[in-house]
Amino acid sequence: MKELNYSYYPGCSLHASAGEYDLSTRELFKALRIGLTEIPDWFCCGATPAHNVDELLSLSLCAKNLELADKVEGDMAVACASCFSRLKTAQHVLGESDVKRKQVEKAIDAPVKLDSNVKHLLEILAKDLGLERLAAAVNKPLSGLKVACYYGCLLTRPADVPNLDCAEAPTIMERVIEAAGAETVAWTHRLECCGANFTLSRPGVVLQLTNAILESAKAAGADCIMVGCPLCHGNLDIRQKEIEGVYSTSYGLPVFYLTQLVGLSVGLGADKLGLDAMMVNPMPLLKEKGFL
Amino acid sequence: MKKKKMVISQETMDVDFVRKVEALSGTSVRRCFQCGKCSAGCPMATFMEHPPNRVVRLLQLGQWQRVLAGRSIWYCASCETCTTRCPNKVDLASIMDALRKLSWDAEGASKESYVQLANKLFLQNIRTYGRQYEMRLAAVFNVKSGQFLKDLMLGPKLLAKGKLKMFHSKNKNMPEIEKIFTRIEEMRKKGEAL
Amino acid sequence: MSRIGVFICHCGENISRTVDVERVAAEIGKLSGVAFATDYKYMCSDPGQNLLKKAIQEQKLTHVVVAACSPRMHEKTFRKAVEAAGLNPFLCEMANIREHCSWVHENREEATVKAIDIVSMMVERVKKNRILPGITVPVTKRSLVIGGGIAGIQAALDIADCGHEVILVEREPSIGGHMAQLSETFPTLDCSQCIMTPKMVDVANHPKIKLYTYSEIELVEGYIGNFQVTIKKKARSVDEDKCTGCGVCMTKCPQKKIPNKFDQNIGMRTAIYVPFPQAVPNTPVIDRDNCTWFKTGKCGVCKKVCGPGAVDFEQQDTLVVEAVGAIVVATGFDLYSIDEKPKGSPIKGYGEFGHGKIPDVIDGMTFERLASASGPTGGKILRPSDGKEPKQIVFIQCVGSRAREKGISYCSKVCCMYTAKHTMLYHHKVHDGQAYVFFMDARTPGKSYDEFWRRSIEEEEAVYIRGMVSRLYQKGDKIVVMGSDIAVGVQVEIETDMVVLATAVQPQKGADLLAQKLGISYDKYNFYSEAHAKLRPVECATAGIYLAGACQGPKDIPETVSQASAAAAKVMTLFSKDKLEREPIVARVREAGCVGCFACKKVCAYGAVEEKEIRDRQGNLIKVVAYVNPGVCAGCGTCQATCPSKCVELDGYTDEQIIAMIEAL
Amino acid sequence: MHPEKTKHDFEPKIIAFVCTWCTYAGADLAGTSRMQYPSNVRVLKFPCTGRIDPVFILKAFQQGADGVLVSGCHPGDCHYIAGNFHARRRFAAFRKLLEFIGVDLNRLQFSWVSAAEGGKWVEVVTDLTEKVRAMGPMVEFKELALEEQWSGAIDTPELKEAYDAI
Repeated sequence: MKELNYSYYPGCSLHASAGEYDLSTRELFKALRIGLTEIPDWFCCGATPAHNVDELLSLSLCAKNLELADKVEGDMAVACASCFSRLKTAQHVLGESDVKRKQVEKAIDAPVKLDSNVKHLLEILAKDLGLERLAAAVNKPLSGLKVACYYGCLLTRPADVPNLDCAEAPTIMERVIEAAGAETVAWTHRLECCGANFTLSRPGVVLQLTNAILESAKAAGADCIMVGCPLCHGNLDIRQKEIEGVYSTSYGLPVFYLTQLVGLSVGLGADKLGLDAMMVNPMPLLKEKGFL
Repeated sequence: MKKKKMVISQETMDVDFVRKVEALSGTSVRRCFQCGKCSAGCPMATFMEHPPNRVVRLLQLGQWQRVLAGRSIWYCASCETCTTRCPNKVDLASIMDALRKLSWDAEGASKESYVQLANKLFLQNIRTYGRQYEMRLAAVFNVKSGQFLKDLMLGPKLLAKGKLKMFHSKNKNMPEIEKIFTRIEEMRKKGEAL
Repeated sequence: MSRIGVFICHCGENISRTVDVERVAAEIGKLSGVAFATDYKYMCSDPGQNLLKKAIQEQKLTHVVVAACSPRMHEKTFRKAVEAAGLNPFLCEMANIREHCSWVHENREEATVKAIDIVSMMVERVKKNRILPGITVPVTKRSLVIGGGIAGIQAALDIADCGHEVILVEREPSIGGHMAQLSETFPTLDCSQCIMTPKMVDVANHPKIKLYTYSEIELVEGYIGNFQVTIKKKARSVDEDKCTGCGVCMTKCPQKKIPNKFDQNIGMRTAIYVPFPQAVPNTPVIDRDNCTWFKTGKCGVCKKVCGPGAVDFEQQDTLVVEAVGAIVVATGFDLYSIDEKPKGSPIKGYGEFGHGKIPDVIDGMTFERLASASGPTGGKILRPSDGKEPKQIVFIQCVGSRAREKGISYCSKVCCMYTAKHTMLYHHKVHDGQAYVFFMDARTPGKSYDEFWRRSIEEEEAVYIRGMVSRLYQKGDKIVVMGSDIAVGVQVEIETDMVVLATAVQPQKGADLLAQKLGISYDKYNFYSEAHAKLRPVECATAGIYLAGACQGPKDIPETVSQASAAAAKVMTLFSKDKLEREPIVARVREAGCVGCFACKKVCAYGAVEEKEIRDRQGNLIKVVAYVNPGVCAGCGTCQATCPSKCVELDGYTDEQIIAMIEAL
Repeated sequence: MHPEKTKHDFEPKIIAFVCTWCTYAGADLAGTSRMQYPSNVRVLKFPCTGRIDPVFILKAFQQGADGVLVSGCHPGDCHYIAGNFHARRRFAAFRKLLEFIGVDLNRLQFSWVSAAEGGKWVEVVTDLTEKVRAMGPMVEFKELALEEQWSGAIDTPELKEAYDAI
């Protein structure tokens, strides 16, 4: 079996508000014997704000990061859906437009490298490692846990860019977490937008959108939500109390990163998954289901 | 907003501006045949005075002033739902990006201070530190936007959970990042890029 | 030595006003080979033509050049006159000194010089002209019609009614096609089966029509007037001659739960079946994939109960060869499937509409079966999921059509009208129900069509919403429709019981494979291409093959029937003569030089180039050379310009002739 | 409109290769509409541009043509389905060859003129005539032809002797 080694691009959030995503990713990959080398001195991809107002800057930042990643062996593993989307979009746009590629090459003063493989963690687990090997590594199956997989916007959209899975009816998250022994629920809002970066500038909008998502997950009978994006996590987890207050309701839905749940199934302890960093306390649920 | 009569002539249709939008976004506004699917699925459409399809319609007529005077572009969440579902490959999300970019220099564009401020601070952070520091971003945003108490209750909780880093780490690529910013500024000055 | 006669026409004053015709005649008379040169006021008049004929005989002319108007005008006239005087018509050429000279130049000197040049060119050319014998091709006066839908049925009946034999081949066990599936038809709301089934019976009873159902085209050889078609008759497992159509086998078959394709898989059928009660022929077929006997070797109930002993488990596929002179292709259409993206389909799929996973989201054809009195619900509109009557129903137009990014950019043409019809049928059957239609544009060009659409809104109270739907999702037993109304500029949300998608009309699956067998061309969507979009809309570029119905592009019933009759008329034109005559401007291969590279075959748009084996007297193969079938060649000459060894020649436009013209300058 | 007839020192010889269905008919239309154009052009009719062998163009230049025009149906309108596409591909390659042997490509023009475009025919012919007139006579091939003649002439005693000895 070929050894799996990746260059790791955590993205800014994983070094800050999404520390538990970073921690659980490193621990899970260690447990699965997948090599992960953090790209030295990577910097911000520009995320949504950059392409929102300055596409050239956004493309240049991504192109520079792709160049940095090129120096580390292995495909590029990306945890954050936003970084993933930006890097993939940059590859796509620069591959299609000669004009923009030339502009970016001038901005970064280096040739643009487009051949490196940018992969989201989900892709690595589901395709490179494979669901069979993942299932074989599971020693504490998450039996009886009903998970609502939340894709959000950027993992699959637009149709021909990330190519992670079908843009409208993706199943990759479900397949991964079912391999870990959990059940998944069919729910209506798994692809709806949470408001993402409006969390800073327009929290009112975010509350409205996020409430609809939580409501839908709850109505589908989910015990918890699983995400692959720190922005989604921020809006669903950190703001959950606030939403409950504004809409006078109660959800109590823990929001896990995919690496936390998968990590749990391969036997990693709470300390290695950063479960204590979650705003909605998952402990009661996990104890009730007998996972801890 | 009072609705002014739209006088259409070759003079009032600003094709040059629309061409710029098309060049920046890499998509054609003429392809749109106004099916309205973008507006149907837009999570933010209820907040916009011009729903997405009408933004494209106004561009088709060269009436960009009407688009930029409104807030629609500042309410787009870049979720790409419109682009994904468009039957005609009109990349509306990129058109929105282009419009926000062009609104910087355009006369009469609405100044959607909060979103613009957040974006600006975000980019400044990259230029100064190479990476984002959410604590700093939020704090500066609150100070600059005058909402000192916004999300005040979240701060200590996040700190307790280790979610807000107080200090930034050194990034060896800082000079390189600065160069990227300055080179792009120079290119724009010379008119080599939009 | 040739004796060329040159006749220069004044065309009244049209030519002589600017061209000094006497001088031209004098100059041309000096050219070698020219035996006679004269000018005359009106060459095309009777006296003019008589002058020409007389000169040919008296002067013993071998070739003729008429310098007058454009050959597009009078070439036929003069060639006829030349033929009447006993010369081969292709030894006469025209020099155009009117349209290309006297009418476009004012300077008399310049025009005269140019006229001399033009006539000299034609003199040099005509010296190299050869006698070209006329080409005749025998015609077999039988026709093949492929496809037994309304298009094929109409074409077959029209041809057969004119007294010519027709072979009608249908892939399914019964003829009838999609029209037999429809409930009522726009814009008159007459019942489809009521107007369709009598025609089906006519086909079955027509003495001139030979019907092959459950059969497919295996191979097509030959050319216009002379095709050999190999047809595969698939094993029916029931002897058609013995079967009386009593239907006992079907009532006794224990396999009763097989989804019936004819009912869009909503209704069920048995393993031995006819697709629908009015099927023609009324002979059942055993579906071997689902039959217990064929799966396990046990059962055999049908065989036991069949009185006439028609059930035959041992039956094999058989091949039949038929000789025909013309082929009408009428293979019709298929609807884009709303299920998971089918392999090879140009449409990327509609995940936002659930990929066909929400049971009460159906397509238009399924709605037809629900609304049909002979359908699985007996004509009641009921939800497939729980059999309840939907009180709210949403129709969505342009699913797959007019969506170049999601697959196909063309308009499917019939959806606007059939959806208007659906809203009416729905309102007639569910009086307290409400229909909503999401649409972009209503396309209703047709007799009484727009009135019909307006009626659905004004009288049947369907609510039309201009705007598309972004997403559908199941919420309890309702379906939530997220749409927009672009006229108002707001998002629209409807909780409905049922959704009907007007899915795109596409060519039949395998349309490309059939086209390859027939040697006809097709577009990127696999619709068959007509020879000329405006002037030859029912003919293929391949001579002797005609198109009818939706295999050429989306069409409604009136248009399909018109085109079918038009195709039949074209077949009748072909059959009106015993032999097919055509202009002998065709390519010819010099076999001695041909190296068999077949570059000519690759560029020939008509498939006229064949491979021919050259053998010595002992029968040993010496080489394979190209052979141009004069019956098929259209005379464009592309092969000649392409041939690297210069071994193809287009009669009438040989290199010799053209070089002679250039050298005359 | 009757343009002033001006005398030119040099009248170029233009040969046009056209297809019978579109451009020939277009030229006919120019005639029936009594449009005026320079009389320098000589038209050769082909069934289809697909029939036009590049050798004809070379031959035309060799025979003293100063400019050559090739014109057929618009792309997609070919009477013979795709003959004009074959022609286009062939001439795209041929142009490179002409360029290589040193022919000024401005002397060779390709265009699409439909049966309805009498005006366009006039325009194309007039433009080409003016352009070639400005370029002057095409000497290259004519010189070549002269050279051939010269080398073929038996004009020295040595040659004559050798010739007689055969």
